[in-house]
Amino acid sequence: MQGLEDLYREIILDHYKNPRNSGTLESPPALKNEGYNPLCGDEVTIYVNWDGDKIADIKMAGQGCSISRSSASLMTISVKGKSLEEARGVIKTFKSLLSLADDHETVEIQTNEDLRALGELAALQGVVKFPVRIKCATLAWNTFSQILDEIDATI
Amino acid sequence: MQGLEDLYREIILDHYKNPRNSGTLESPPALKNEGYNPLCGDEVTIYVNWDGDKIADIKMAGQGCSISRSSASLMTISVKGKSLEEARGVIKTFKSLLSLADDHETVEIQTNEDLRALGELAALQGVVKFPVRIKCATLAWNTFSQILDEIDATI
Amino acid sequence: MGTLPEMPNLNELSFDPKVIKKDFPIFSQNRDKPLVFLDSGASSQRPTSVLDAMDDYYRTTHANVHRGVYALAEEATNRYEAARLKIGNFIGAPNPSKEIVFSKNSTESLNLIANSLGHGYLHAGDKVVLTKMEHHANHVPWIMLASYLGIKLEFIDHDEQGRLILDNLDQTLDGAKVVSLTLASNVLGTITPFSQIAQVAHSYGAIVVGDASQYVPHMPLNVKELGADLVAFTGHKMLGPTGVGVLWGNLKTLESMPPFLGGGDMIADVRLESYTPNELPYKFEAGTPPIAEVIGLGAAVDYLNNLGMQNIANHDRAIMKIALEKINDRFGDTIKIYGPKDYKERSGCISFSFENVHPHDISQILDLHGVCVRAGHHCAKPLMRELGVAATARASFHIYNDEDDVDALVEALAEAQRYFS
Amino acid sequence: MGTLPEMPNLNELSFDPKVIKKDFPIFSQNRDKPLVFLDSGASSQRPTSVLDAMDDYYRTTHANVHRGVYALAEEATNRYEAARLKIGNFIGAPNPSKEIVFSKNSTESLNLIANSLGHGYLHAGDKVVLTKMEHHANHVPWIMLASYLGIKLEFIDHDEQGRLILDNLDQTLDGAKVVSLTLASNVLGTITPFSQIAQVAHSYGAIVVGDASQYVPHMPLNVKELGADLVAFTGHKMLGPTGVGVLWGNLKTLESMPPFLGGGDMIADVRLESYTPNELPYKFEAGTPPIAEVIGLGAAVDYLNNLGMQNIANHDRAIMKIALEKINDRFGDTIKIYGPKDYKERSGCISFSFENVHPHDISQILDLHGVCVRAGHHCAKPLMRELGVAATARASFHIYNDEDDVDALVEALAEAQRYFS
Ligand SMILES: Cc1ncc(COP(=O)(O)O)c(C=O)c1O
Ligand SMILES: Cc1ncc(COP(=O)(O)O)c(C=O)c1O
Repeated sequence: MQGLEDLYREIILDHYKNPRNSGTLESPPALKNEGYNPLCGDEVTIYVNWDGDKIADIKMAGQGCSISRSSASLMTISVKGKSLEEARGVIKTFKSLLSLADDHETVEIQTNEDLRALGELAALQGVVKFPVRIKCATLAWNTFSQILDEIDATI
Repeated sequence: MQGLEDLYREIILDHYKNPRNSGTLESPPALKNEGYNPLCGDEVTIYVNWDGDKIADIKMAGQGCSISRSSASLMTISVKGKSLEEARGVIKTFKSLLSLADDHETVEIQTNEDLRALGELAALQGVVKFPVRIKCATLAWNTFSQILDEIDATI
Repeated sequence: MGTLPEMPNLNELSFDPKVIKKDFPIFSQNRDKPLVFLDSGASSQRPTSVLDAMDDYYRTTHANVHRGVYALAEEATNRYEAARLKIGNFIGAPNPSKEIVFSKNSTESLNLIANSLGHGYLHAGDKVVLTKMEHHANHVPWIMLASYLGIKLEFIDHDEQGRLILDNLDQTLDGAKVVSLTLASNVLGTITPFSQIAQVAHSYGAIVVGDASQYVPHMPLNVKELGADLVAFTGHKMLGPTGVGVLWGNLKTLESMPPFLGGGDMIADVRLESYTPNELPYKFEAGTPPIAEVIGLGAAVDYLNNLGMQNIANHDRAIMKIALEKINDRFGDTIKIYGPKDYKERSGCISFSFENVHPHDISQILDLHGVCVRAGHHCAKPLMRELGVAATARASFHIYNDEDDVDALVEALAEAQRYFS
Repeated sequence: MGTLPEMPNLNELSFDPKVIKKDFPIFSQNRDKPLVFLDSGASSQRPTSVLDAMDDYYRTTHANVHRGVYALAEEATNRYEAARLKIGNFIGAPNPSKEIVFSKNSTESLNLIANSLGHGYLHAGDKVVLTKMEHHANHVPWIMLASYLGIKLEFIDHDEQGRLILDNLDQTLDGAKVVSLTLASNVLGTITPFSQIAQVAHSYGAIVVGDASQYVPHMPLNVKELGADLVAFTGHKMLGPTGVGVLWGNLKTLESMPPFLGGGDMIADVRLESYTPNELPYKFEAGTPPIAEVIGLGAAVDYLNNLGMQNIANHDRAIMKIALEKINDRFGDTIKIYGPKDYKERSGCISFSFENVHPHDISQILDLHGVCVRAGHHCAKPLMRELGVAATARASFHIYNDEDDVDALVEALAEAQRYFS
């Protein structure tokens, strides 16, 4: 089916069917935040164990479509073990990938080289062509981002 | 000006410039009722002295256009001295003239003979062609009609 | 609310959806794939006659209504008020010139009701009864009122097929001051036993409100027989334009209700610190109304009348039967269909889900086949929660849909299932 | 709100009203007499481009917005949201995607404000300040709130020329929690010193509301410079369709306000007995919005931008000057003109009366000459009472009006005067 491969890359289907870091963490101590997509009813809950320096563990739970779940799964992989600053960098990169970053925050992604550096995350780039699904792709990220703000406030 | 004579018969202009029974009656004892035309702001107040048998006196006051004032003036003439039943008859005839009566109440007005019998009231028939002005023509009549209801309730 | 005959198939209908499609310009657009529009439950398409009525109004007679003495304004007012009578007659209103109030959509009509009843009629502790399958439009206004006034909400339950459970109706309705429910569910397709509930509600002195948004587009409605005191519906689901909704009420109820929005046209008089409301229906129509939209809705009603609402209801039944059969035949246990199993108990739409494909993904893949269905919570989140899902896919139908559309849906669904298996 | 140059005559304008007329189909209709439309203050006419934008939308891309995954729904949503940005940019909104809320008209926008501020922000005894020249739309909602909540209304006075008196502004605004006033009077034509009042109001911590219904159609508006927290205006007076209004608010104020109408789209979540509001602007847009109408309003804004709002303001001044001069020249003391004597202090309309001819009769006779003017209280009864009249006649102008229209008005007025003398 023409057009479909742009959206549903193999990586996405794989992470949809076998989401990584799926589950919950005991909260507290884990930080926890829920996100809704009011347009479709999708829900995601993100759990983070912050050890004072880095994201020691992260889990995701909830209901969602292939884009929303695979994006959440890919996110957990890309931020696990990262420092606050590094995690924010990943978010920025992800938003740039979907052309969502504010101008001054955009990370240039121009070459295939750049995309390779992103690793599996790059699979989500096809979502750009399907604007309605962008909200699906960003749900987990926005929910996670609020947890980072919370950590920030306690440091 | 074509069309204008239908609306502004000489009788109407005469009653507009020199309204009959213009003024107020002391109330009480006179019955008094105010009417508004919410669309244009016209106001009329009708005063009635009821002597137990008939309308002994009637006065009109307020602000209004040529149609509204002349209609009020013509009304006062046609109902002064009339009994309750007779006054209601005049209202019915007037409404039939403007094609406003409920079906079962319509008084047939078909011949010139009929129109002559109505006297000066017939001058208002031209208003039918100007539906927006019908509210002007009926304002005083509806206001008066409510006074009749009041009289009715006390008999 | 006459009885509706069983319809064996689409061939016996009094009109042909393929011919009907020609009246709707959106189906004549050049596209990669023909448009299979199965989202009329969200918003229907419009025939050319509706677009022409609005266009002609703007091109020849537009002026503000109810205020002008000049001929143009008078003609605009005449067209506006003629549409009111037409729409009133369409639902059998005894006094169409006074009982039909125009709003911007069903949502405003229902908010008008809740807000107005909240000023004088309802007080803290009063009971308002809804169902658990209401659209947010007939649910959130009452939640808001509960938080402002302290009224209590109670709910009529439904069974696993989405049929309202009437066993302890008396207990639920006893003491209710308002009972407000849908005539047809926009998710489950359930046609509710509205009149039966209304009768019991009235025996307890409640005001009965009907959300007819999904009913009026598909079935003949006669408010004299319905048993509701107030009814809301919306233009854009019944072949009319966006931006116009309707509130019908019986004279007694409407007269007892205070105004909702304040402004021009709804007043008889205004002083610096007080006002006197206008008479019905203007009391509830503040400001410049959706003039062109009301005229467009009048044309939509002409179009529906021309086909005949009973014939339209027959088509609704027929396509519901065919669609249920074909979907069940093809997908068997791998699909979950929500709502009544018997097509005779439903109208307008079919909600469903596959075990392994999320509704979003279904809708996306269907779109690539030119098939438009809705995926989401359908503005009925409490119902979704009860069904245990975040979203369903929903195919909904109108007079321009035929068996080919159903086949296209089934084929595309099979493709989606394959893709994600 | 830049300063506007004096305009000596219509010949120096950057556009020719006679050419403009060709864009507005209503002026090309066959009629006995050419249409001299001088009632744009009640509702303007629309250019073909606005009608085409709506028609094209219905014919090619209609589907409900914000809910569909399929391409048609996405395109509908894109057009709807693009119009939001366009309209936001038109008034200089810093965050157009969040600060522009669509309603059905100014009246709903103003009711939204009063109702929402009435839930939490305003309490019994609080002071709300208006002027005595407000349209009922910015007056009745506050009267209703006064009767429900016990807030107190106070009024800024005006002089005999209809200019607001600012002498004791501090006293009037001290302690005010809301100050709500028009930017331009729909009766007197007065341009109010809005920004000056807003500044004082803000120094007392009030929320400042602007009714820009009569201002936006004629003059460039920049909400960043205006000093209002909330602004309402309406589509049908600015070349747009009926059925759509706008509320602009700064983020802080909008975020602090609870929702008005409850229903679909305005929620983030709903449970049986509670709900969570959606983010801005959707929190205030319940139900299916006036989609085609918003898109039409977007096209109207394109048309206005194309001419340039500063050029339109110049035309407004020029025609106001010519009309005042010609009417005064011809009728001298026999006519009473309301509002400021200096054309530079006014916009859009001229209200007047003759001693011996009632406005209804003026309007009727003018109509027979093809000249459309309004006669009535113009939804400003408190002002009428103060002026000591039940009604005035009002000629109001827009970009398609030229000197010939003024001449036709003057001739027809002379005829009316003759007829009733
Ligand atoms: C100053 C003013 N405010 C508010 C309104 C109300 O506008 P609408 O009827 O479109 O709600 C009008 C127009 O009638 C007006 O002139
Ligand atoms: C049952 C029901 N009620 C109310 C509504 C609200 O209609 P609108 O969005 O036109 O206000 C809808 C449609 O969305 C509906 O299906």
